[in-house]
Amino acid sequence: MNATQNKPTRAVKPLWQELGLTRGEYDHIVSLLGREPNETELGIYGVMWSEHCSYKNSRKLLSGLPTTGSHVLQGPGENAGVIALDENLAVCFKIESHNHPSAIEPYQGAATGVGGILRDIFAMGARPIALLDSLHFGDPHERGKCRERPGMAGSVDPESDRVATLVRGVVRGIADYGNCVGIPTVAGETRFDANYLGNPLVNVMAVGIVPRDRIMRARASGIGGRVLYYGGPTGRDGIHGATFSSETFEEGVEDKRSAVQIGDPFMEKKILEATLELIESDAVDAIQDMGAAGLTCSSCEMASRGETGIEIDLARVPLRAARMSPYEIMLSESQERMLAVVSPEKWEKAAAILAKWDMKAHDLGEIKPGRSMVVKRGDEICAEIPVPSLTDAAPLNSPAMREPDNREARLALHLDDIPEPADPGAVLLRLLDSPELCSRAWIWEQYDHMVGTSTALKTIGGDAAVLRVHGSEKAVAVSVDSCARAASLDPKTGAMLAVAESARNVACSGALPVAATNCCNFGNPNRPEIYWQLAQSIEGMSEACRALDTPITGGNVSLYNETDGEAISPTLTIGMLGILDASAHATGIALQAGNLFLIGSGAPSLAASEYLYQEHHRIAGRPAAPDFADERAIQKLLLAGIQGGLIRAAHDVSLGGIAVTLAEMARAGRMGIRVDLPGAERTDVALFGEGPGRVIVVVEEKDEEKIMELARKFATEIRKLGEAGGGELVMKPGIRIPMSEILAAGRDTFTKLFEKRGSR
Amino acid sequence: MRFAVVVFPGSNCDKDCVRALRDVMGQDVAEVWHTETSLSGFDAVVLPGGFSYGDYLRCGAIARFSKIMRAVKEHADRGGLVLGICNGFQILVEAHLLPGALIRNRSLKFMCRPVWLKRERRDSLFTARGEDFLRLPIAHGEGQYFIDAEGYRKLEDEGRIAYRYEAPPGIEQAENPNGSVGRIAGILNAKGNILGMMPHPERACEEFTGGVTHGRWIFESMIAHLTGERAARAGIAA
Amino acid sequence: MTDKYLITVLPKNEVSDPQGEAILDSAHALGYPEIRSIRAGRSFLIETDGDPNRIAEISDKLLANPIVERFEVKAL
Amino acid sequence: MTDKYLITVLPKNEVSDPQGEAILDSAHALGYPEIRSIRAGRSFLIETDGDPNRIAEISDKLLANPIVERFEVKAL
Ligand SMILES: Nc1ncnc2c1ncn2[C@@H]1O[C@H](COP(=O)(O)OP(=O)(O)O)[C@@H](O)[C@H]1O
Ligand SMILES: [Mg+2]
Repeated sequence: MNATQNKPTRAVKPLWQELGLTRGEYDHIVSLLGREPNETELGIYGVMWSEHCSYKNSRKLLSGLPTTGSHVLQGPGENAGVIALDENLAVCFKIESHNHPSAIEPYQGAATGVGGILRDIFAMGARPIALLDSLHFGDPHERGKCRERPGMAGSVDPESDRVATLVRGVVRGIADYGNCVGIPTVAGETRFDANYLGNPLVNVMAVGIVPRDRIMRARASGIGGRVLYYGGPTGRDGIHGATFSSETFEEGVEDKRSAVQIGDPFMEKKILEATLELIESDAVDAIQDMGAAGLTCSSCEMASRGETGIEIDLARVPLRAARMSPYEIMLSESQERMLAVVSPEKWEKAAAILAKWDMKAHDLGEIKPGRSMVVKRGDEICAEIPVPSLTDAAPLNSPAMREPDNREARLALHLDDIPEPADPGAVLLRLLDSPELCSRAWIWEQYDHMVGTSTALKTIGGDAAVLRVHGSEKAVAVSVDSCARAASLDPKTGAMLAVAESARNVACSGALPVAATNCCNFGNPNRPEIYWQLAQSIEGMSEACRALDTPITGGNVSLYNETDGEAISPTLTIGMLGILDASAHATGIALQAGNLFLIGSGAPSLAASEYLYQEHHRIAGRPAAPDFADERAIQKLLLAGIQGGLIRAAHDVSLGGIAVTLAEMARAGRMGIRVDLPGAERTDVALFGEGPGRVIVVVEEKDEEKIMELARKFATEIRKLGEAGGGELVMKPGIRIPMSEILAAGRDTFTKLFEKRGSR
Repeated sequence: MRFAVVVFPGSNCDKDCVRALRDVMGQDVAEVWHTETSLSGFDAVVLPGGFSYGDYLRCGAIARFSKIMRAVKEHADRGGLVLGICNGFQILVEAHLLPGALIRNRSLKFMCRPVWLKRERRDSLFTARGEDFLRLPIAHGEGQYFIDAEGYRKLEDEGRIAYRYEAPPGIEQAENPNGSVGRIAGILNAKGNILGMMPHPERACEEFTGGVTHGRWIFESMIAHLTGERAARAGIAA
Repeated sequence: MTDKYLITVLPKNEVSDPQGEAILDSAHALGYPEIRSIRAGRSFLIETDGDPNRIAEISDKLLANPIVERFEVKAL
Repeated sequence: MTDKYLITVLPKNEVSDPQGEAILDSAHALGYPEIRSIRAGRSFLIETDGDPNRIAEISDKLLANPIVERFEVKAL
């Protein structure tokens, strides 16, 4: 059928515009091809030149990141980064966002987010061992929008109900998918702020283990190699917003709308096992998952990296829906599909492995000499494009940037305006009970965090999760952090704080931080203020990763997170990887018998603090940047102290300050505390002040001298705060609370907020 | 002793069971793919946890038709030991090798956490070793054991309730994590050589993963029984 | 010829149905006090070229668990 | 007066249904090759004392997810 014949007379934008291309980009395509592209070709350019595939707006900024180091085996550019673990094994890890799909359909959006990042990991030949999730939602109490807190049961407030629906759907989506595939979700972060109401963030990180000599790369090699497709069939899921083919239009408006992507974790489990078997038995030369932009992106990137051409026949693609156009087949984002290159003599072997897992091997075409991507359907040629024009020639933008005007005003914070709390104990209990600081067990208990028998149970709910690695002495520690509150005031400092905190978290669990991955969640980069935020954040991340020697091995950029012109706060999520020399060193936050020490030279401040936000409804102040020399000293002290058996528990001082940190340790260890806090001009600063560079550790009396010596050796500060034990939490000045109240505080916050029983 | 760990498409605790039995318990273990038709040569068979066939339809509903299930039944008929953990328990129930059904948790949520169990039988082939209270992780969304009143009475009368959710005196625990009839966490078949349980002993064989090592007690009991049996057989032979 | 059937699977009366109960609670909370009870089950839409009797057979064998569920087949 | 309704919720036609596909595979493996397709959904049996129109309303609000599912109400 002729695609232009039945074109309806509707006021449509030109195709290129609907695809998100600019006039200039369209003209450039015409000049690259030497002719007008057809619909399918234009669709291919549209997705390949999208931010998601081309990083056209962020690539320049990201090019300044440190990406190499002694541990790095694979930096950015492949499906995921790879870090050496020991002589034989390596760790593969990456974080990715699924923000927009989760906003539309939280359950499927989050579930397919998990699926996508897992495929990136096992496409590298790595067996996934852990998932982490960084979640940002609107304020469940909707401060500002509705003054009254909605009633616990049967709230009718539509806005706050929206947050609850999102939280439930996202958590269940991650749980159902990760649990079914059998990958433990071991850590994460859950933040709430009004600015995420319309644009929740769902960032998922996956970690896997791969033998160093079997790292798989997604580059086509060997002319004549067959293009193998396996996994789920191709349907109309998630096809790029615009559909034009008159073929689909005839079927009525309903059918034209792109369908929500549906996750199939059972298929994922099968392609996971089959992929690892294919790689292990050396049956494939290259593998790439079909993620965003599906077949288009995977085939073209494979050919691009391998510097070859590729020819595929769409008639051989297994389809889920009838009458799909070439455009739809090429752009479908159906989940759980893989593309591989197999040399012809290994085809039978590969097909046999797939058959074991009840899957068919579909032969789509061939790796060709030259640099052309040819898409056919039977004998008809649907697209013929030079591969480099899709990848290397993709546009590179440098949008304008501008610092927001009102920034200085927000940075100002006059403590004289902030009354000191009359009852600090009540403040502490309120903070512990708040959505921001309450127990996250409601979430992580819905996740199977133990499957795989690698997770160190004592690190669950702590600063970083530790996983032992079967077949190695070593273990890995992982944490995800974003410091969005601080970043909303100062994106660069916020980024540095996120890197420093995630590294500190990993060190608290007994690991040396070695590398990081990141997810940049921002608004529309064409707005100068937003682009400035992005540039600042990346600069901060760069500086911090350089200073802490934790190169960035990969990541993901999610832009256009805005609703009605309201962008989210700049949110840079850092996923940090650490390595422990021995799994026995895994350290948790649960209080143990002994004395409590504060290490590090950081000074508390109310800037961007939780206390300021919760108690005084303000986000203000100039957040202090980390002192990286001191951060490294703290790391060294933690590592030496943990390896030497001196440190029995450690917890990074983060949101809510020392008071909340100590309460969390007490709560986890079900044991009281008696401490004298370092003097400060104000009790609220001493108790609830935040800032980098501080960690609480538990050391037995007999080891006190040794820990002091270590602090001197690494030249960081240490001071004894008090001791563990008893049935009360006593902090001087100002706090004395029975442990029963501490244990109850925040235990049921999420249940009350989010558990509207019986929702779908 | 020689253990078989059956692997279905979608099983995901198979490797954990292999590791616990081989590396911690020092047994001879083999993974057996669901299309196999024989389990001869194995002393005990473990049906591991996971999501066989995605748990689409109902947990265990599709797996029960696998070829290997006939062999599992034959193995049990011969008096061999069968341990079904979590999804393995669900498969045994769907296959009618154990009575009752496992339905959605009362809370409607998947639940992963260590819980306390009380051993109801000290003399079964699976429970002879160890203490009366065990702390084992659960990780399931559909672990609410259901059986009608008559069936329940029968289980009680015949002493076939192996474990109930119950904490030792003085320890706080939400009484019934999933709403099971009679707080049942694990049951035996009439002959006593099949145990189905929702909690995961393989996750509590090492302190690192389980905090405690109470899971070993179940495997130790099985091994002790099999060792005794083998010795008896050798005695007769001699 | 291809026929269509709708199979409805519901929990038996004596079997507890936490999901149905929970939905009932929220129906009440949402302002539908007139709802007396809700039972939550599953449904399957099947297209077959074969003997309609075999639909009941497969429902009994595979789609429903007769210990806790009952089913009904309806030709469409 | 108490009325009974059966609400059937199924994935929309254009939405993929991996569960149905997996059940179809096992139906074939079990010896039912004549089955062409299976779509898997949910069903609800509702007893109400009130206005029948409100059943469709509550189905839309509480029982089905309009983004991926469609539903049908039948009086029993
Ligand atoms: N969405 C989530 N999924 C899994 N674990 C989570 C999630 N959110 C928070 N957690 C866990 O809850 C604990 C507290 O989180 P958080 O307050 O962010 O810790 P910290 O401030 O130490 O980084 C951590 O152990 C974290 O891993
Ligand atoms: Mg922390």
